[in-house]
Amino acid sequence: MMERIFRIFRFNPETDKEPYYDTFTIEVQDTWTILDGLNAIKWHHDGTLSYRRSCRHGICGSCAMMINGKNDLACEKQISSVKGEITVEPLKGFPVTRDLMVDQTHFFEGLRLVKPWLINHTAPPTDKERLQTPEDRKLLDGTWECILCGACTSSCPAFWDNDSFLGPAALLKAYRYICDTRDEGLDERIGILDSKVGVWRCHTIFNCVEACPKDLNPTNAIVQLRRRLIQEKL
Amino acid sequence: MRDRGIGSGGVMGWFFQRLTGIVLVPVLLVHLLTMHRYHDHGLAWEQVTNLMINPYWKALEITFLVLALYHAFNGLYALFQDYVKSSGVRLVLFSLTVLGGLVLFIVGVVTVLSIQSPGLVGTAGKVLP
Amino acid sequence: MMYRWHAGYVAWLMNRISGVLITFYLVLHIWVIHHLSHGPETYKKVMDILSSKIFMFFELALIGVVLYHMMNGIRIILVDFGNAVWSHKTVFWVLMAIGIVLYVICVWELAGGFLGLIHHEASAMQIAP
Amino acid sequence: MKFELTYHKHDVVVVGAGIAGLYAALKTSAKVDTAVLSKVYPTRSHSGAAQGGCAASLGNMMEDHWEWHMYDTVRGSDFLGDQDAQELLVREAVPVMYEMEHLGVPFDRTEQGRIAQRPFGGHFGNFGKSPMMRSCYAADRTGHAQLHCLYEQCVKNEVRFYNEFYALTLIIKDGVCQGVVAWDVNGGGLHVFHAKAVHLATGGYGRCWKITSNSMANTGDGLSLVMRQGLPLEDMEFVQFHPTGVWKHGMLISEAARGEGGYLINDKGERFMENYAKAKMELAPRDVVSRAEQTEINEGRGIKGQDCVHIDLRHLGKEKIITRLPQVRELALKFVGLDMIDSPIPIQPTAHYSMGGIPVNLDTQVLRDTGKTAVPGLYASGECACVSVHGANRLGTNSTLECAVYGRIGGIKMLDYVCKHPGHDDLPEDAAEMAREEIEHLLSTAGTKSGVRPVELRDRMQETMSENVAVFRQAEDLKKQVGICQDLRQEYKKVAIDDGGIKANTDLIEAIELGHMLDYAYMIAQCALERPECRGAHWRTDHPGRNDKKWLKHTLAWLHGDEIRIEYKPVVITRFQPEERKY
Ligand SMILES: Cc1cc2nc3c(=O)[nH]c(=O)nc-3n(C[C@H](O)[C@H](O)[C@H](O)COP(=O)(O)OP(=O)(O)OC[C@H]3O[C@@H](n4cnc5c(N)ncnc54)[C@H](O)[C@@H]3O)c2cc1C
Ligand code: HEM
Ligand code: SF4
Ligand code: F3S
Ligand code: FES
Repeated sequence: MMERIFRIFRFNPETDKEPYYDTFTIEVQDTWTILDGLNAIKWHHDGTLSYRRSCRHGICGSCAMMINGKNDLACEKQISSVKGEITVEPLKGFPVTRDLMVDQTHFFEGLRLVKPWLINHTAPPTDKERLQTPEDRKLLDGTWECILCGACTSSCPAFWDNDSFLGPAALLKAYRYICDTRDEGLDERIGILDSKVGVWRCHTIFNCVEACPKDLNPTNAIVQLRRRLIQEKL
Repeated sequence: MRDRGIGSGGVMGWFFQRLTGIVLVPVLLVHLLTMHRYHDHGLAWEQVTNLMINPYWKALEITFLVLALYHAFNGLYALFQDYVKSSGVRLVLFSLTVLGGLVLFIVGVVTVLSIQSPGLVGTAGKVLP
Repeated sequence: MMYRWHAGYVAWLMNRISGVLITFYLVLHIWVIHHLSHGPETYKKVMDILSSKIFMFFELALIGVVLYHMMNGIRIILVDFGNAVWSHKTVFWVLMAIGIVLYVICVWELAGGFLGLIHHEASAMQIAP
Repeated sequence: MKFELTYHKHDVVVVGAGIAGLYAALKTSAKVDTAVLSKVYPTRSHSGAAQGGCAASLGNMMEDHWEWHMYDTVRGSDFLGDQDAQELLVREAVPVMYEMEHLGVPFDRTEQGRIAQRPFGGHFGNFGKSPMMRSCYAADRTGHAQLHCLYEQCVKNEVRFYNEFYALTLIIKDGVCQGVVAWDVNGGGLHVFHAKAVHLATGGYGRCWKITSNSMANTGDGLSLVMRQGLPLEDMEFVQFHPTGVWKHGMLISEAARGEGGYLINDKGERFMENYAKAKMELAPRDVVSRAEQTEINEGRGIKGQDCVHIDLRHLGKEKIITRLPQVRELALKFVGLDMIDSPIPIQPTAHYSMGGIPVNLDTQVLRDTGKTAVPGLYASGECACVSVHGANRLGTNSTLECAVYGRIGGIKMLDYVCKHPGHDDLPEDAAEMAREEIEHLLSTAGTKSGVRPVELRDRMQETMSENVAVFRQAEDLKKQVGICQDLRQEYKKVAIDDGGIKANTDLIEAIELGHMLDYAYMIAQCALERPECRGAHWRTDHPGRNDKKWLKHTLAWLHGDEIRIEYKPVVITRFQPEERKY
C-alpha cells in the first residue's frame, strides 16, 4: 500500500463550460494498474468520474487514454511504472464526450470507408476452406492483431490537423485486407486510399508506432499501401 | 469535422516530391558548393559568368531551378491540403502556387540564359525589372 | 503532452518549417540572382550587401536548415522506398550525423576553408575559357 | 424528470455484439433490416478475449469425426448436456468453421494451406482414447480474430449498430416479444426498439464473483431481462472455475503455461497436485486442479497463508519461456510485475464460464416452461443462453463454437420467422414504463447521502459469492448466501448513486448492472443449494458423488418477486448413456 496522486482531466458537457483537472490522492496496491486506480477513485471517491473499460487485460481496446502524456491502455499500465503524479487525460484529437471518454464515431466511420472485409469474386469451395500457405498467412501478422483502441490515430499530428484523414488505424485495417492473399479488393479500395483523405496525408511521423499499445506498426502498413498504389497508378 | 468526400488523389504529387527530393540532393550540393562561396566577398561576377557560360552548368542550373521550384511549390500545396479546410480556397491557392512557380521559373531561366559570355550582359536582362 | 514533443513529430515539424523557409529563400534567391543579368555593377552591389557579416551568418544558418531538410528528406525517402520503417530512429541519427559532417565541410568550403584554399586557383584555372 | 422516448423500428433487433450476436445479425442482415444494440462497442465485446481457439472436427491434422467430438462434449458436460443440441453443435462446427474462414478469419495454417488445429484439454480421438488436435486457432487471439471479422462483415451488410446502448427491458405483449427498451449511454435518453424478433446474446455472468476472468461488461444483463418478464433460467448453478487466474486480478493465465510443464506449488514448496491427481499432475482437468488449489488455500497452505498458490515456470528456462509463452510472460509482467523467468507467479481459481442461462430450443427460441413452449419472437444464443451443450461443465474451445453455431442458427431461424410476419404488431402503450421507472428512480437518488453506495453492495455480493458459491459448496454456506442475496436485494432498493447526469453516466449503468447481478446471484445460490450432488463444475462437499438417479435433470428457476421457484426438466439423451467421468 502506498499513496499516489492522480490528476485527472474532467469535463462534463452538461455542467462544465471548460475542462478542468481534479486531483485525487488514493491508496494503491503495488500490483495495481492505472485502471485499478481509476476504479478505486470512481467507486470510493467520486462516482461521477467517467471512463470506458471492459476486458481489463488489453484486448478489447476500451481503455485507451493518455497517461502522463503517452497513449496507453489504462488496464495494462502498472501504476508502479509511472513516477510521481499521474496525469490521466482522454485521447487527443477526438471530441470529449465526458471526462476520459471520447467520441469515436468518426473513427469507426473512417474504418468503414476502407471496406474492412474480405473482398473476393470467386465463390469459395462449399465444403472446405480456401487454401493459404503458412507463409502467406504470415503476411497478415502485425495487422490483424489491432484492437481498434484508437491510440494511434489519436497521436497522429496529421489527424489533429485534418480529421478527415483516415488515420493510421483505418489504413492498417485496409492493409490487413489488401495483403491477405485471399482478398481481391484492391481496386475497390483504391478510390478511398488514393483520395485526399487517404495514404498521402500521412507524413511518416511515426507517432502512431510509438503510441500503439500492441506494438504494431501502422506506418509500415501505410508505406506498403503507398507502394501498391504507386505500382497501380504509375 | 470535414467531410471525407473522395477527391483528387495525390499519388503524382507525392511521388514527384520524393523523386525531385532525391535528385535535388546531388544537384543542390553541387550548386551550393560552387555558387555559394563566401570567402573573398562571394563569387566574383566573372567567376559566376565564367561558370555559367558553360552549357553544362547552364543545364545543371536550370535543372536545379525546375526541380527546386516544383518541389518547393508542390510542398507548399501539400501544406494547404493539410491546413486549408475549404476546397474553394484550396483551389485558389493551388492556382497561385502554379502561377507563382511559373513566374519564378521564367525569371530564373531568363537569368541563366542571359549570361552569354564572360563579362557580357545578356540583352534579355533588360526585359525584366 | 508527449506527442507534441515526440521525436518523430519534431522531426516532421522541423522538416515542414525548414521546407517553407527554404522555399522562401528560394524565391528571394531567384529574385536577387536575376540581377546577374543586369551587369557586373548591379551584381557587385547586391553581392556586397549579401556578403556582409550578417548575411553571411544567415546564409550559413540557411545551409544548416537546407542540410537538415535534405537529410530528413532522405530518411523519409528511405522509409518510403527502403526498409527504414523498422529502424527510422537509427536512420535519423545516422543521417543527422552525416548532415553535421556535411555542414562542417560546407562551412569550411564556402567560407574559404581548406578545400577552398587548396583548390581555389586550380578550379579557377579549370573553368577559365 | 421526464424523458422523451425515441422510437425505432427494425425487423430484427439483436442485443449483444459478441460472436453470437454478430453471427445472428450477419445472417438476418442479408435479407432484412437488422439492428444491433450493444452496451460496449462491438469490437470491445468479451468474445475478443477468447484465446485458445474454436473446436471443430475438421481432421486437418489427424483423423477426426464429429462423433468423437460429440463424445468428448457429452462426457465433458458430465452427461447433463442435451445430446440433440450437442450433436447439432459438433456437426455444424465443420461447415461453420469453413464459413468463418470464407468470411476472412485469419486462422493459422498447416503446410497444406488448411486451417491449423491444436490440442486442447478434454478433446480426444476415438471416443476418449487418444490425444486430439481439434482447436482451430489464430495464434492466441482466436476470439479477437473471429469477433473483428464478424463485426466487419456486419458493417458490410449495413447492419444498423446502436453502440453503447444499454438494453433495459424486453417488451412482451400477450406472450409475444415486440422489442426492447434501451438507454443511450452517451447521449442519454430512452429508446424503444420495435422489432418482429429480438435476439439476446448478452454474454456471460462471471461478474458476480470477486475473482473472475470475465470482462467488466459480463454482468449477465440478458438473464435478468428475461427473468424479470417471469420467464425461467436454466442450470444456473453450473459455473466453471479456471485454475490459473492471476492472483487478485482474476484474468487468465493460459492453460498453455501448464501445458508447457509449469508446476503448481504451495507455501511449503510442494508440488501439491501429487496429492490430488498423481498421474496427470498439473494437467488434470480444470475443475480437478481448481479444487486442489482451493483445498490448499483453505487448509492454510496458500502462499504466506494468503488465498493464492504459485505457478512456477522457472525450471523451463529463459529460452523456452520467451519462445513458447511470450504472452503469458507479458501478462504476468504487466499485472503482477513479476517475470516468470526468475519468479513464480501467484494464482488462484477464477470464475470463468457460465454454463447455465436462458433456456432455448434448437432453433434458439427462448422457452417459457419445462416443456417445449417458446416465446414467439424472442431468441437467445451464446454464453447467456443454455441449449444446453455444456451441461455441467464445458470443454475449452467449445464455447466460441457454441456462439458461432447457435448464433448462426438463430439468425437463420429469425429470418424465417420475420419473413412470415410481414408487419409489426402494435406496441403496448406502456412499453417503456418499467425502464423509465428504473432510470428515473436511480437518477433521483443522485447525491442523496443517506442511501447505500452501489459499491458496498457489489463488494459484499462478490466477496460472499466467492466465499460461499465457489469451487466447493455445501448446504450451510449456500443457505447463508441465499440469505445474503435476499438482504442485498432489499438493500438495493435504498441504493443511491453519485451522478445525476444524463450523458455518459457510467455510475448509473454500474448501478443498473448491480441490480441485475443481485437477481441472478440470488438464483445461482438457490439453484446450487437445491442440487445436492457433485456434477461437473458443481461440487457439493456435503453430497459427494454424482447422482444420476435423482439429479440427471435440468434446473429451471423462476423469480417471482422475492421468491424463487424451481422446476426440473429431463436431459435429452440420444447416443451416449451416462457413465462415470474419468480422465
Ligand atoms: C479469458 C477468457 C478466455 C476464453 N477463451 C476461450 C477459448 O479459447 N475458446 C472458447 O471457445 N471460449 C473461450 N472463452 C469463452 C468465450 O469467450 C465466451 O463464452 C464467448 O465469447 C461468449 O460470447 P457471446 O457472444 O455470448 O457474448 P460476449 O462476447 O460476452 O458479448 C456480449 C455482448 O452483449 C452486450 N451486452 C451485454 N449486456 C447488454 C445490455 N444490457 N445491453 C446491450 N448490450 C449488452 C455486450 O456489449 C457484448 O457486446 C473464454 C472466456 C474468457 C473469459
Ligand atoms: C535537398 C534535397 C531535398 C530533399 C531530399 C527533400 C525531400 C523532401 C521530402 C521527402 C518532402 C516530403 C515531406 C513530407 O511529405 O512530409 C519534402 C517536403 C518539402 N520540401 Fe523538400 N527536399 C529537398 C530540398 C528542398 C528544397 C531545396 C526546398 C525548397 C526550396 C524544399 C521545400 C520543401 C517543402 C516546402 C516541402 C513541403 C513540406 C511539408 O509538406 O511538410 N525541399 N522535401
Ligand atoms: S494500431 Fe495499435 S494503436 Fe492503433 S488502433 Fe490498432 S491497436 Fe490501437
Ligand atoms: S503518426 Fe500519422 S502521419 Fe503517418 S506515420 Fe503515423 S499516420
Ligand atoms: S479494458 Fe480492455 S483494453 Fe483495457
